Amino acid sequence: MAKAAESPPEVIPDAETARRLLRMMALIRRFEERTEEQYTRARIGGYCHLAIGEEASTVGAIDALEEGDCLFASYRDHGTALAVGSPPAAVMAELFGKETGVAHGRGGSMHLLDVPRRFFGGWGIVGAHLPIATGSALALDYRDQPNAVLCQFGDGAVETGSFHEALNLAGVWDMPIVYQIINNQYGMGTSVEQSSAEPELWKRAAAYRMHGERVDGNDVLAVREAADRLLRIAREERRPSLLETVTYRFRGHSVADAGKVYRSPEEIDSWRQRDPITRFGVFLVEHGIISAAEIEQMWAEVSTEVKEAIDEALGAAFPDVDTLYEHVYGDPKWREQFARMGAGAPFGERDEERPWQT
Amino acid sequence: MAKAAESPPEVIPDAETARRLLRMMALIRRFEERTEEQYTRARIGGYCHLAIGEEASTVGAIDALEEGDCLFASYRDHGTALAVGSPPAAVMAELFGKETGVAHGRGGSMHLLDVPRRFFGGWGIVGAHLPIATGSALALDYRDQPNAVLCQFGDGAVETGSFHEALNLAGVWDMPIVYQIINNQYGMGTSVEQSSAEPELWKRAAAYRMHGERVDGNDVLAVREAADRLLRIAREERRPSLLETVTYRFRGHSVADAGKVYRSPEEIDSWRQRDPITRFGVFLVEHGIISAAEIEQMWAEVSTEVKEAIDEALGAAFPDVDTLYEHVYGDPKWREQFARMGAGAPFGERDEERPWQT
Amino acid sequence: MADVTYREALRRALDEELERDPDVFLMGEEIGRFEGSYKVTAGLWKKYGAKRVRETPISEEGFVGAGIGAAMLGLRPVVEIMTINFILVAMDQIVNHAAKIHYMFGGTVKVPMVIRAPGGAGAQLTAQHSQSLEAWFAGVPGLKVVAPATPADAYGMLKTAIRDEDPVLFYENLVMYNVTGELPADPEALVPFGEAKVVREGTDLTIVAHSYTVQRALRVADSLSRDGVEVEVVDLRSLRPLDAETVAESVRKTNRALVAEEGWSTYGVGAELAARIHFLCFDDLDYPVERVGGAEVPMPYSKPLELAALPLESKIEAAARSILTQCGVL
Amino acid sequence: MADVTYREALRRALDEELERDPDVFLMGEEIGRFEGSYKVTAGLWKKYGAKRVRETPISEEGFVGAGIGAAMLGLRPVVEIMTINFILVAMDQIVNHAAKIHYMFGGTVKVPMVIRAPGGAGAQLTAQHSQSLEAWFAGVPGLKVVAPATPADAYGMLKTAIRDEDPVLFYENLVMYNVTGELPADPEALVPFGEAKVVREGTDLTIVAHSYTVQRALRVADSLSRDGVEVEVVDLRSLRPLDAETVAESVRKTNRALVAEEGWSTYGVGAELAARIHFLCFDDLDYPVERVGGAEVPMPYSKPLELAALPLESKIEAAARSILTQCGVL
Ligand SMILES: Cc1ncc(C[n+]2csc(CCOP(=O)(O)OP(=O)(O)O)c2C)c(N)n1
Ligand SMILES: Cc1ncc(C[n+]2csc(CCOP(=O)(O)OP(=O)(O)O)c2C)c(N)n1
Ligand SMILES: [Mg+2]
Ligand SMILES: [Mg+2]
Repeated sequence: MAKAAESPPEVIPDAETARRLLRMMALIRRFEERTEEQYTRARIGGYCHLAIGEEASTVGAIDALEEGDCLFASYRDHGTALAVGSPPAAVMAELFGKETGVAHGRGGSMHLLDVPRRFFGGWGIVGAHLPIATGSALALDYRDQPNAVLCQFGDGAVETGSFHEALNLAGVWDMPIVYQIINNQYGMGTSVEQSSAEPELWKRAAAYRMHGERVDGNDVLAVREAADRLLRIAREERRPSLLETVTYRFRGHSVADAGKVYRSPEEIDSWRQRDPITRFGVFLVEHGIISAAEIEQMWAEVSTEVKEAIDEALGAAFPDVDTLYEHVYGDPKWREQFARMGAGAPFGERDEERPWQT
Repeated sequence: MAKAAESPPEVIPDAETARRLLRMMALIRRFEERTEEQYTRARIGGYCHLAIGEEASTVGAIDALEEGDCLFASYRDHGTALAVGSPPAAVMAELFGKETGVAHGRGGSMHLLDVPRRFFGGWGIVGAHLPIATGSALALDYRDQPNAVLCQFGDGAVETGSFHEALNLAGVWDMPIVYQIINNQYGMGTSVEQSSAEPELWKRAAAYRMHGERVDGNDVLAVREAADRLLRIAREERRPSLLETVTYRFRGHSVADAGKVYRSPEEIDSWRQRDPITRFGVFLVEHGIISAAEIEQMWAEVSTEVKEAIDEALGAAFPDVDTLYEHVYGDPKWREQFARMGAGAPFGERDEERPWQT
Repeated sequence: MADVTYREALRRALDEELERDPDVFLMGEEIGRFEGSYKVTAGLWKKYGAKRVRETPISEEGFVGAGIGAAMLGLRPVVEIMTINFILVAMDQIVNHAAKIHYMFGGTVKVPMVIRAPGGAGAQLTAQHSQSLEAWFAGVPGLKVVAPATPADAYGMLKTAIRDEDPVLFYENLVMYNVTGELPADPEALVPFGEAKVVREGTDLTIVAHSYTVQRALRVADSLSRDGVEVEVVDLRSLRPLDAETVAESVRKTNRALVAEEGWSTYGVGAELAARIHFLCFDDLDYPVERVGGAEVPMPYSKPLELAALPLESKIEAAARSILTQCGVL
Repeated sequence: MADVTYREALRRALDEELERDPDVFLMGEEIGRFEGSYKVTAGLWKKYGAKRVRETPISEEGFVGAGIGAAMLGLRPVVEIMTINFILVAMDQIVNHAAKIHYMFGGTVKVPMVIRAPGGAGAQLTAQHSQSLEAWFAGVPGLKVVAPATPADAYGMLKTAIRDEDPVLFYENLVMYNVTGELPADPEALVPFGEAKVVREGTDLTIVAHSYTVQRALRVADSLSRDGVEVEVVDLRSLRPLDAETVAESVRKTNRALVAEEGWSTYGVGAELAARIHFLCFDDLDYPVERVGGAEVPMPYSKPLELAALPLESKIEAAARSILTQCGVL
């Protein structure tokens, strides 16, 4: 049922696919590196989780999405947004809290999204977006849309009650969804062995009579092949499945964590040897699909792209403070509904002259 | 791993054990029948869930408990209380809301308990007592007590997030606990097939690398043998396990439900053929362990016992209304702590002369 | 039009909205074959089938979350939580998600979802099944919370809730399901949010209440009028948005106020109302606002204890009399 | 004695209680090897080992429940919820179980458990990580809720909480962890529950606050005193039990009150306090009680928006000035 985590990709990709995948991984890598730097320059606030090292798991799966499919992810979502095609400038602008950001500066690093591209968010409560993603699959099913949902989350989310309830609902209701565990082997400083009674996470699928499998999450082709196959099953046979992609984060949990207390230098090093981007590059050169020069060229391009994104984001404006109360409610009638709330408490008094109210 | 649900008991019990088991099942059956009648006479209020038909699952497992072991159960707990040895009069008194009840009238039908006998409650939120029971196992472990916990719940609880989080914690922490699914095949009107993506519930154990097994829940000896074996593993090897006992409730979900809309007469009838008490009686007579006369005698005894329990409970006093605010807090200092809460809201004003405050 | 029960009013609103809009669907435990634990969805599963009336396992966190996801894609789920006591396992989905999504998404996604949940006490359901938690939700930006007290309002407000673009917690009350009343002749006569209603006019004291307590207040008013005291009863109907103006107008007239609720009033609905009445009617009040709520204990099972804990008419009336006596009206 | 941070005060209290009582143990995510997401448990795992400092998976519902079960058998778990935002997945265990067990069991079992959870906003953590939900717990019979505002109180009240026989929600604040102050010389000088404290004396206005907002209030008081106005600041310290008397005594002296809090004040802590102050000081107030709280929106990420949403000193001061101006003091 599961593949050995080390199996080499059998499929040799066409040059175009190869370029697309490699370039996106490179773009994410460079974007994350510069993001880290921007954070240290205090242009980014709050929590900031980098996905350096996990590019293959993100890109391989998202590349298998088709028009109309839906995507949900965790707060480690910068690469996710880039992978769906959100403009790097709009992603960086969100990290900077600018009005031109993908969430107009309301969401920040953990809550990126791109509704036109069907990316329904980076979410901050571990495990909680699984039921929501399951509900979006229910909506596709309700409307007989031939699409599927890809829901990505970390290994730590597997131990939450939400994981259990979501997968059981998807199983008993035959929902078109693929749950992808991006297993980077730690939830903050806690290893999978410490937190999971069954550390082979893909095996959890059996509890829901669901197909489960594990692939090498640092092998972009293996991830893509598996995601594509499982998404097809979801679209065509309306069956859910669980895909575990085993990978590693080179950085700490967030920029505030060095990531060294709970991981040995040897362990970190052994994974650096399996850097998904280097690996894929070497593979492509070996098979003569892309030249080393082309790859260098690619890195130069993405570096410029990220630099331009930063410049554009820096130039963008912050949201207008007067819009603070916009979008709390979406119903056009809400102001009317709240009109009689009157004085006596902050809410509903914004039109009055009370200086301590924004 | 699982036993066929129909396997006959190999073990032939000694006469004393046989009598004890049969008598307790008979006592529960009679107690529940009279409880139903008392409810229709409006002596019992609230929700009232009868376990008629499930006696073997309850009694078989609880009979395997040893001194110092802990027991947790759901709201379908009248038989549970009787099985741990709580006086029928104290159990009936609780159903009547009397001060002499096992919870001094504070708990009622769903919240029976007997702390001296280590029965830590019938609980009302489906699935929620699993984490709590797991915590009591943690306490046994913390204090190196050679005991174990038996946690009983219904099939419906398996789909709650609490089930997942509790079993994973027990698995990853090696807790001395046996989780018993009393699978009566319905959660209210919902069948296991409708609610569970993996209707063979015992298989859920594998998701936690835990031993799981299914036994015929209407075969008191099979239940007892399995519970005894798994409780030993918990006590001696400090490993948790999941035991599914397959049974059926002859009545509706609660006294307010006829139980017929979602179950066919044929289905109900086929299970009545496998009445756990009749079956065990026939088995004992066939093997010459107990005579038919003795069994009749037993029924007469338990009927009297229940009748006396009802009479005693009827005669008992209701709690004194002045004790309404007793036991909200257990710290001796609480009155002092709340003293300055003063007037302005109901709480803390009980000493004042404000007639609408009890 | 003949009187119908509160339960039937809800059922009709659901039926008519299911009929009207194919995007509306129901989700919850036992709402299909079983016709609802309290029979509010009786007949709907037979009429609309399993797709429109979806039965769920016991997974509140899961199916409330699923409702949110479905709403984000444009459906209009009406999720039933069997009783509000069980909503505690789904709090994160409602408070951290349903309430915040529209804002977090910078306005690019809406969550048009209704969560129906009955609360209340009085049937000896004990501590874990007798709560009134609506005040918590009423304090959450992004949520709307309504608590109709009559069949007509239940009917009109449930339709408003289903057609609203935001997540709405629709608070019901177990004891109220059998209460009867008239329904409007016009099925499109929806009841707006944010408008409290003076359900009984009076001059001497204003009793502010919501949900089932409104009916208790009306009985108290009747009893007091026999002593020549006229109590005005204001039914809040919606807790967020809250109509403070109607309440204030009433108190400016009566100069006295009592807030009654079934839940615990410390940090409860009564606290917010008392604070606002004092703020808005500072110069009008003859006497401080009194509050009557359920006794602040986990609800006990035993009938005499439960009766002592409930905010019955007798307690509300005693509080009203004490105010009126202090003010020399009685 | 040298000043220590709020974080260090908590760490010491935990250390000393672990040392004192073998039944005390800690449970939570990342509290061991990782030394706590906010480093409150630094060094304790190394010192006491995995049994006394138990690291958990991401299963709040599971391990809060496990804490309850352990407490029922006599242990004294101190459970850390990384931030109060995550407590929403464990609400049922706290509200339907921890709070009710002693009562439901007719007094035969106790739940001596502490739940530590930091709340607050200001570090751009956005909507799902910036909440103050303490008011909800303060309304639940069976729970005790405390919210110390200084290192000394954090130290003294955490010890009181651990030795208390009832479940206690110990509310902290992320922004406060680095605030410094003195600790009492006597490690046994515990701080009792239910006693608010006048942390600054004044004659013109009383500002009532809890947790981090107390420190904002003190800065506002300093600023106003430059204009010759003396503000009295009352630190509630504990929300349930609530010390209404100390608050009332202060307002009877100043005749004016402002309640400030970091959370949303509609249906919040401010509502209960405003209601009580009006009730207890009906004839003493020159002006209705004002409330300042966080803007009632899901907290936005962008810095300018977040600043606009926070109840900063500037807003509290503006509210204070407006009261004082209305009353002719300024
Ligand atoms: C319910 C909940 N509990 C705790 C947290 C705090 N927290 C944020 S990320 C994290 C670790 C999650 O690990 P994993 O799921 O493996 O994702 P990764 O960070 O490795 O990508 C924790 C515990 C949270 N956000 N939500
Ligand atoms: C969290 C929660 N949701 C819903 C309910 C309402 N409810 C009470 S019993 C029940 C069915 C439980 O079925 P099962 O676990 O199989 O136990 P059984 O009644 O069959 O013994 C439900 C849904 C509840 N008590 N708790
Ligand atoms: Mg991880
Ligand atoms: Mg069942």
